[in-house]
Parts: sequence; C-alpha cells; structure tokens
Amino acid sequence: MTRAAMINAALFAMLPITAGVALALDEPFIITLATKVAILALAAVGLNIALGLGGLVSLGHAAFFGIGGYAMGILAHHAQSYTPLMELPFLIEGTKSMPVIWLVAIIASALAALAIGALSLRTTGVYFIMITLAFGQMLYYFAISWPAYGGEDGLSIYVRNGFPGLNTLVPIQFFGLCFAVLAVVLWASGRLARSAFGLALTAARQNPERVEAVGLTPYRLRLVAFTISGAVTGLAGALFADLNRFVSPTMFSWQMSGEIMIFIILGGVGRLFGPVAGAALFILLEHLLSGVTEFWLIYVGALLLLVVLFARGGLIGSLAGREVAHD
Amino acid sequence: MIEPLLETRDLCKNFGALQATDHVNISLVPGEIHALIGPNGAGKSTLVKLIMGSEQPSSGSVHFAGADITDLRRPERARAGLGRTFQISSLAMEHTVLQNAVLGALGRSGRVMRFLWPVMSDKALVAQAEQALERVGLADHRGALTGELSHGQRRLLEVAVALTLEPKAFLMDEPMAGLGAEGSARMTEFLDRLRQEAPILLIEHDMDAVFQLADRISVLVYGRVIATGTAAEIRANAAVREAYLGEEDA
Amino acid sequence: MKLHSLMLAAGLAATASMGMAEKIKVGMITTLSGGGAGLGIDVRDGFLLAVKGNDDIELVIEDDQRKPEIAVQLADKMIQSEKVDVMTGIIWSNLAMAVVPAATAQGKFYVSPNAGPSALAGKGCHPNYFNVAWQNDAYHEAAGKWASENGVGKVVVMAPNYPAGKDAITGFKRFFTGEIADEVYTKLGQQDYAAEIAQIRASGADMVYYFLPGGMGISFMKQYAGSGADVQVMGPAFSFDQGILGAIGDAALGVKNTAHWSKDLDVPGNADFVAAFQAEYGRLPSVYAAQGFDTGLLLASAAAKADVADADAFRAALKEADFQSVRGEFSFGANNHPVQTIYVREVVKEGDVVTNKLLGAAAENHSDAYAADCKM
Amino acid sequence: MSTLLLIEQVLNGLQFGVMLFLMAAGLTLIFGVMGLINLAHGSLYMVGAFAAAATAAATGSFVLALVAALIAAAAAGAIVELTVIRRLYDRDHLDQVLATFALILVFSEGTRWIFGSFPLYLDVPAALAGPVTLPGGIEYPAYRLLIIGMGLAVAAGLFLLISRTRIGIQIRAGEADREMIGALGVDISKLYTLVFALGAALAGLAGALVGAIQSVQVGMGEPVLILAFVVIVIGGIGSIKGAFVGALLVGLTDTLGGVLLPEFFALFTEASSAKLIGASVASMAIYILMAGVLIFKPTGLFGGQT
Repeated sequence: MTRAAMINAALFAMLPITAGVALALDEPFIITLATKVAILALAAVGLNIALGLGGLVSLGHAAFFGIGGYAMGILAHHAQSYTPLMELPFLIEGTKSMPVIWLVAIIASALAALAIGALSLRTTGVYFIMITLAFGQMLYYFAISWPAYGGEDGLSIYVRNGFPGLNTLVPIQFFGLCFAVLAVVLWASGRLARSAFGLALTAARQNPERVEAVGLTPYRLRLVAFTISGAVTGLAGALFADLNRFVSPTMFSWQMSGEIMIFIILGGVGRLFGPVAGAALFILLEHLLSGVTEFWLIYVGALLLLVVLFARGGLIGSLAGREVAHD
Repeated sequence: MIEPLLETRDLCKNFGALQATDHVNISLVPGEIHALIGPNGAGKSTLVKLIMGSEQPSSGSVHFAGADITDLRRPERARAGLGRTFQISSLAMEHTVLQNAVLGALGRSGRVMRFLWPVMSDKALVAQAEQALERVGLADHRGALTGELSHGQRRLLEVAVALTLEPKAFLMDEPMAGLGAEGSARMTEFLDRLRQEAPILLIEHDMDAVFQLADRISVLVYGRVIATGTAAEIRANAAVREAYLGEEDA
Repeated sequence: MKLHSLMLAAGLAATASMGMAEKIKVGMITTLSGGGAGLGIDVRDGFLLAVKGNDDIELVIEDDQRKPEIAVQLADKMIQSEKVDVMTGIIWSNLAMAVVPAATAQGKFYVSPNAGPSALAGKGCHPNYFNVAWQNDAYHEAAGKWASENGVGKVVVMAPNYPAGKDAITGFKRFFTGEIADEVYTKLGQQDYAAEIAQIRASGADMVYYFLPGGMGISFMKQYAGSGADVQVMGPAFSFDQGILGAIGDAALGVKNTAHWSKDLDVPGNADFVAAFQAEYGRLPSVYAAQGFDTGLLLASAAAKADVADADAFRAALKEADFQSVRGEFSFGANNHPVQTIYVREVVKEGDVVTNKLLGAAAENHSDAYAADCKM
Repeated sequence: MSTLLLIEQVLNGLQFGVMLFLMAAGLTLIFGVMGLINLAHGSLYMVGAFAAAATAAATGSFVLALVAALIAAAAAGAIVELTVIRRLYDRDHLDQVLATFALILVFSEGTRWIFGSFPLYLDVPAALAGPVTLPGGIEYPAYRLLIIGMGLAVAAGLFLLISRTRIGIQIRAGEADREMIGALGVDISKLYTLVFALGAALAGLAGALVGAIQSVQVGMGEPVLILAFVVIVIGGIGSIKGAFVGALLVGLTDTLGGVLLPEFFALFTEASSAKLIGASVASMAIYILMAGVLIFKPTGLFGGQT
C-alpha cells in the first residue's frame, strides 16, 4: 500500500468512525455534520470528474447541485400536498421515495449538464470558466423569480423522504445511506479514471491534439465527462436537500460553485479522495472557527490562500508527498 | 498507373494577401515514401495542417483512399486511416509510455465509451500497444512517465502511437528532429521497412535521410511545388538548386 | 461563545440533576455575519438587554450567515445536541420557512422576532409558533390604508421580484382604494434604479410605495433624491430604520414609513428601553432591537409563569403575552400573530442625526389577513 | 412608451455601462498583460467605496474622497500584487480562481471588522445633487452625467495611455508576447505591479463614484464583479476596446431589458403576469446575451485566439 493509499483509507474510515463515536456519545448533531461532509464530498467527487480528470474548470456546478435539490423539493412538495406534478399529457404524481427522487435528480441534472456542456465546451480556458458561471447565474435568477416553487423562499419538506428498509429520520441511518452512496460513487469514479474513457479523457486534458490524432474527439469525451459530472453533483444536491429537508435558490449561487471547488483544491486536485478530505476539513473549520469568532471567514480565506500558494496538491498532496500513482 | 492513396488537388490557402499554399498537387501511392522538402517558411506546416484538417483550404481539395476528405475534422481523418506524428512531440506527458500507446490502440478500436472496466486490463489493446513499442525499441520503457523520456525517445513513441492505429498512410512531420546521428540512422532503417506496410508522406529537414529514403521528393517554395521527382532528378534540377539547395549550402 | 454555552450547559446539567429550579433553554439562530448582519445583531442585542440578569433563561446563539441551509443545520444542532426548549432569532422569511415547520413539528416552541411569512400565519400555523413582530404584510397593509385615507389617488408600487416582494405589493393593494399607476418588479439585489425612477417620474403618480430591504433601499433612496423626481415616497420601516438612515442621510428626509414601534412612541417603558439600549450599546435602537427586546420580555414572562416541561402550560403562558411591550398594547390573535397598532413615521433631522418622528396611527388593532385560514 | 423616456433609459444604460467599463478595463488589462483571473477585483471596488465614504465623513470633501478612493484601491492592489498575486502568474486558472476567491473572503470580512456591519454614508456633492435639463427637455441627474463624463474620459485616457506612451507600448508588448517584454529590457515585475495597481485604482474609482448613489456595504463588489466578467467575456478577454463595447452592451441590455421586456410580454398576456415574466427574463438577459455571444464567437467579440 502506498502512503497515499493509506491516507485515503484513513480519511475514508474517519467519517463512519466519527459518526459511530457520535452515536455512542449521543451527539446526533455530529452525525449530521458527518452526513453533510459525505454529501458535499459527493458533490465535489462529481465536479472532480470534470475538473480533475477532464481539466474542465467549471464555476457553474451549483447549477446541477441546485437542479438535484429542486428535483427532490418539487417531487416531495407535490407528494406532501397531494397535488399532481403534471396532469397532461399524462399524470405524474409527486413522490417521497428516495430511489425515485435520486433517479429523477440524476436524469434531470445530466440533461442540464448535457445542454450546458454542449454550448460551454465550444469555449476553452477562462471563457469556459466564465460561461459556466453565467449559466449558473442564469438558473439562480430563474429559481428566484419562478413563483411556482417558492422562489427566493425555497421549499420546505416537513418529513425526510423514505428509503425502503430504513428509517431516514434517524440521523445515523441517513448518514449510513449517504455514506454508502459516497462509497459507491467513489468506487465508480476510481474505476472511471482507469477505464478506457478515463484514459482518453485525461489524455485530452493533457494534449487534445494527440487524442484527435488517434481518431477520438475531445469535445465528445469532455461532454460525456461533464454530463456524468453534473449527474453526480445533481445526486448530491438531492441528498443535500433531504439532509436539510429544504431547497432554495442559494443552492444555485456562485458561492456554492466556489465552495465545491474549494473542497477539491483543499483536498488535492485529481485525487480520488481529495474531495472527501477537502469537504471534511472545510466543515471542521467552519464548525470550530465559527464558534470562536464572527469573522471566521477571514481565517478560512487565509488558510485557503496558504494552501493554494504553498501546499500545492492540497491536503492529501502534502501528506503523501510528491508520490505519483502509476496505474 | 497506380491509384494514389492520398492526393491534394489544386490546394490553396491564403492568409490575407499571403499565399501560403499555391495550387499544390501532390500524391502518395502505396509502397512509397514521398518526401516534402523546402526552406523555412516555404509553407510545409500549412500544407500539413491542410492535409490533417487543422486548417481549411481556401480552395482545392484533399482526397484519401478514394474519398474527398476536405470537410472531415481531424479525428475523422485519423479514423479514415491517416496516421501522423507531430513536428513537436505531442503526447500525454503525465501518462506512461504504455498508456500513450494504449491510447492509440484504443483510438483504433473505437471502443472508448467504456466507463468501469480498467483499460490496462484489456489484453488485446495492451498487446497491440506493446507490439508497437517493441517495434520502435521502447518496450523497456513501457512503465516510464512520458514526460521523463528523452527527446529522441518521445519521437519514437510518436511513431509507436501512429503504428497502433494501423493506418493506411503515414504523415510524419520531422521524425528525425533531435535524434542525433545514431538515432537518425535507426529511424531511417525503420522507416525504410515501414513503407511496405503503408506509404509515408515525410516532411524532413535531414537531407541525408530524405535522399536515402525517398522514392519521390517534392520541393515546396513560397507555397508552390516547384519540382517533383526521384532523388536524382531533384539533385539535378536547376530551379531546386537555386531556390533551395543553394540556400541550404550557403 | 460556543465554549461559553457549553460550560453553561454543563452547569445546567449539574443543577438539573440536583433537582433545582427548571430553566428554559433558548436557541437563537440569527444573522451575525455577511450581508444583513446588522439586523441580526440588533435583534440579539435587544434580546440580551431584555433578559439581562434573568436566571430563568439560558441562551445559545448561532450565526446563520443568512443562508437557509446553514440555518437548518443549526436548528438540527440546537434540537439534537443543545436540546433547547425554545427557538428564536431568525430574521429572514425564507430562513424561517426552512426552520420553523420542522422545529414545531418536533415539539419545540418557536418565537419569531422578525420574519412573519404568510404561510405560517395561515394554513401552516402551529400552536407552538408565536410571532412577536408582525405578519409580513402588516406594514404594507397599514401603508395602503394610510395612503387611501390621506388623499393619495394614484400610486406606483415597487418591490423585488421574489415572494416577499410580491407579498408586499399584495399587502399594500389589499387596503389601498385608489388607482395603481404601475407595478414595478426589480431584480433581487439590484443596486441601480435609474430606469425605475424614470418610469416613476413618467407615471404621473402621487406617491411611490416601495419595499426594497437592505442595501437596495439605500441605493434607491439616494438615487431618487438626486433625480429631481417629486413624487411622494412611502415605504415600510425596514428601509428607514436607524441603521439604514445613517447610510441614506438627508436624502430620506420627509419620507413616510410604517412601523409598529418608534423610539419616540409614548408608551410605558419605551423611553427606558431606548435609554438603556443607548447606554449599553452606544447606538439608537432600531425596530429590530425593539422586536428582540419584546421577544426577550415575552419569554421571560412565560418562564416566570410556567415550567417549559409542561408544554400546554408554557404555551398558554406565551399566549397570554403578559408583558409590557415597548410598542404599547399587544396581544396574540387566534393564529398566534400580533394584534397591534401600526404607526406612520416621518424621517426628520434631530440635530445632526437623521431619524424617525412619530406622526400617528395608520391602522389600529391591526391583525392579519390569514388568521381565517389557520385551523388549530 | 414615449421617446423622451426611452432616451432617458438609454442614458441610464449608458451610465451603467460606463461604470461597468471602469471595472472591466482593469480586469481585462490584468488578464491581457499577466494572464491572471482576478476574482478579488470586486473587493478593490469595495475598498474604493469605503475609503471614499470614510474620507468624505472626515473631511466633507467629495474630491478628496475620490482621491482617497484611488489611492486606497491602488495601494491595496499593489500590496496584494506584491504579496499574493505575483506568485500566481505561472499557475493555472484554477489556482488563480481559488486564491483570489480566498482574497474576497479576507477583504470582505476584514472590511466588516474595521467598519462594522452597517452600510456607510456617502452622498453626492451638493453641487451635483439635483437634476439638469438636457436639450429636448429631459431632466437627468447631474451626478449621473458626471459618471458618464468621467467614464468616457477614463476610457479616452486609457486608449491614449496604451497607444501613445512608453508604458502603453510595454503593456501591448506584454499582451502580444509575455516573454518579449523581458527581451525589451523592461522590469517585468515593476510593470506588473503598476498594471495591477492601475486596474485596482480604476475599480476603486468606480466604487467611490457608485458608492455615492448606491449603498456602501460589505459584499457590494461581488455582483459588479460578475457583471464585469460578463462584460470582458463578451468583449474578448484582454481587449480594452472589447471591454468598452461589452460594457455598453451589457449596460444597455440590462437597463432596456428591464424596461422593455415587461412591455413586450404584455403584448401576449395580461399586465400583472407580464410584469413578472418580463422581470424574470430581464434578470437573465445579460447571461443569455453572453451565452449567445460565446456560442457564435467563442473568444468574444474582439478576442483573439486563446
């Protein structure tokens, strides 16, 4: 086992251990925090597929996070108010079942990512950063001014949605569910990085001309990566909405996009477990510092600066050294 | 007469007032090495870009394997069977040598939309890639990071990746550059054998190699082909001597 | 602060196990950082002033950063870890909508010191939810009533394009009998109002009524004063409160605004409150400070009467509202929202300070339009 | 809608655009010369506004306030460049985005620490407080005319600076080829600090000018920052001309969109909902404009190849 792999394993184990200890100490809020880490890490794992593997610096991933959130909000809202979502051309009812909600969230955010990606990927570099930001803002303003689902007020769901065989209202069970989803997605994203598609995508990041010369189309590779990335972040959005039992346009805000990106940088770009480490560190800082001072964001800013300037490779990079995995 | 595999017909490209490519007609027939030479600024790079699809011609057309490929994009030309190496090494530097070669094999197979199965466990692809590395003599470096290779080794890897594509024709942009005397000799020997598999359109500055290898040579000056012929014919051509070799010797 | 509350909590656990007097534990989630922090700080300071020296009330304070997600998580923390009895503090309606239904569903009391969204006053009302400030529409309704009764014929109404903005315009129109010349919806967070001001000038209206909370209102008022437009301006107190008037300056002079409280309101206890607040914090209190103060008094009054462990008794004690509000007459209606008088104030200059002067009542014993929908 | 009102709205759009230009010019210069994305540009705008408000409160002079804004923003810019930004030039965009995002947090909370959470007071000078009557009978705020005038003057000054002066030659050389300016014997690090401070000063000036008619508060920079990014992306990153055209386009689209779209929708549906739909679409209008431009010209209107 390489040092990086050991750190990854330790980081990964830390979440369930924290939750377990919190359960033993009867500190349900710590479990809630661990759940939050798992969900935000999932969002960042999604972005990392575009950013780390594809080199696509998207400053608009909050769009998919928000779409996932609203998929949950809208379906559950109709279910709890016993109103159909749509009557014509055929009847669609709301639902409180997580698997169905997840499926809708994944499909909706994947479709959005496909559309946004198809347009945005015509540009590169700074233009790509900015156009994704613009699409995010577009959805943000749309969500605010769209009256049907609460606008700026957002939507409250009174009871957390259900999952067959679990009582999701119990914090530790909901944590277990989110953690399992994270584990599955991490596994899949690790496999993705080593797959045929992953090889072509990472090669396209390093040298698009090369990829074209072997007969592959970088645009298509990136579009698929962006779509998968958006779908994963969308799933995280649905879980986040369920954690809070609430959705609002702030899920679409550009600060949200920035935060998801921060998790990746804090943890280490392109590293499989980077998002987990980054999200855990950020939530820990938020939790500890916000109790010490009202101006805690100054310290977060300063820390982030230090990481970017001096600890390239993020948390995992600093711990694991300059070791590179040859796989 | 043998049907040409690759052919440009009255190919023109102008950038504003500058005529970078001027009614160029060159062809590549099976089994040959056709070398394209010319002084710096003669328009060789532009011609390569037009053939590979990085630039669109102002007029004229490019034909390959019996089809008009003028409107095809770069990846489509590669899939049609046009394998190339780059003037400046163009590889995925963070990947290993073997991964770069597998990328080529993957491009050839077209089975890129596989998301969960580790590509390096695909025996067929890896075998194909290893065979190509073997042929250029890079088999011992298969696990090395491409960024850590020497300049000459990268040129070899470029050729190996092109081999994995099993192309119908090669377009090689200065494969000898930076190889040194020994490397050049080995590359020359290798290309000499390779022409039996697929013809090569060779852009090269190394005149010894060109005159040793080429079945035909075309000389490009100010965007125009001023002469095409065998090595002996080109050596004897007065216009060429004046416009090109004279300069080169000076 | 967190450490402090932890120590208090430990102390509480110790005393409780020794079987001493029951305290109530209050969790305050409010906005203390980022945009809009001024409002939360005023509510907090007013509340702290009211419960100063009161041993019955133990307070945990958290900053929601004006983000609904954070507010929900803090609410979870207060309920799950801190095990508070009563929650309060939220400033913004969207945050309240995110927190309140879940909190009351889990058997906690929620006493709102500011936000009063219509959903919580009507169909979504709950016996454990009390609003000490106002239902969101109250200021706007009172303004509409006042405008109708004071000969204003034609009005332009303006608000940001989001739910509270639409409620504001609906609220104003509910009691306004004159003609609406134009309805203008602006972007949330918009800072430049040149285009809207041009529309207002061209409308030929007698008055413009606007609801633009926070920085939006400051920008609008400053630009409006410089535009040479002479249409009379009216708004809710949110845009003309003490914290905001300092930033608008003379541009606000003469503007009428509606509020349930004013620092020169002549009711018992109000002058003392204003003086004590100034002495404690070195600034004039705002309506938010007054709301925070009343919230503190209400909780103290209920804590003195009933044990919070007996939810029914505590609920009844809250409902009695047996405290001397700094706004004067105060009681809860059927839906636990205030029945109170809304006043009209005018912005004036006292010495160097731009502040509000009470003009008179706009709507007496005013309750809200949603009580009928409340079934509890 | 009357013609006069329309002209007035066009003036409003122009004024908004000119203000955006002041922000966008610095951003685009910094990107063009140093290749840096600076998300913290909005913070320099805020620094300018706060410096102006504090100075105006202390001295009562608006001119001094503007000077203070320029100096404070330029100084803040220079300090940030010397301590943080210069380490980012050879980094990728991702690191730049993150580091300057971190700077926003530091600037915003730092300002709140110093000045508190309430908005500050800054008013237009008494001499410019009222409206003036323009030819054709349009009454227009004098101060907004001043902003238009100053913005156009700064634009003209920038064009002159870039086309006529030594610094300008160096800047253009830097935009064309970053290695070339070293060959020209220019002290690159000094030039970079200078360009960054110049960009910061322009943002500070914009902040002070706008602070007088809007609210001077923490976080005021971010909405403007995003608009300024939209501007330079539409115009083509690195191009001053593009920034100018982009700024006017965005200013006019935003202003006229807000005015005309509700009327446009009123043609199809009843008034009250037309206003809501119109306002919704108007709030997205500039982003739609930007997406549209990029789809047809992926490097912006005046952008070169990336």
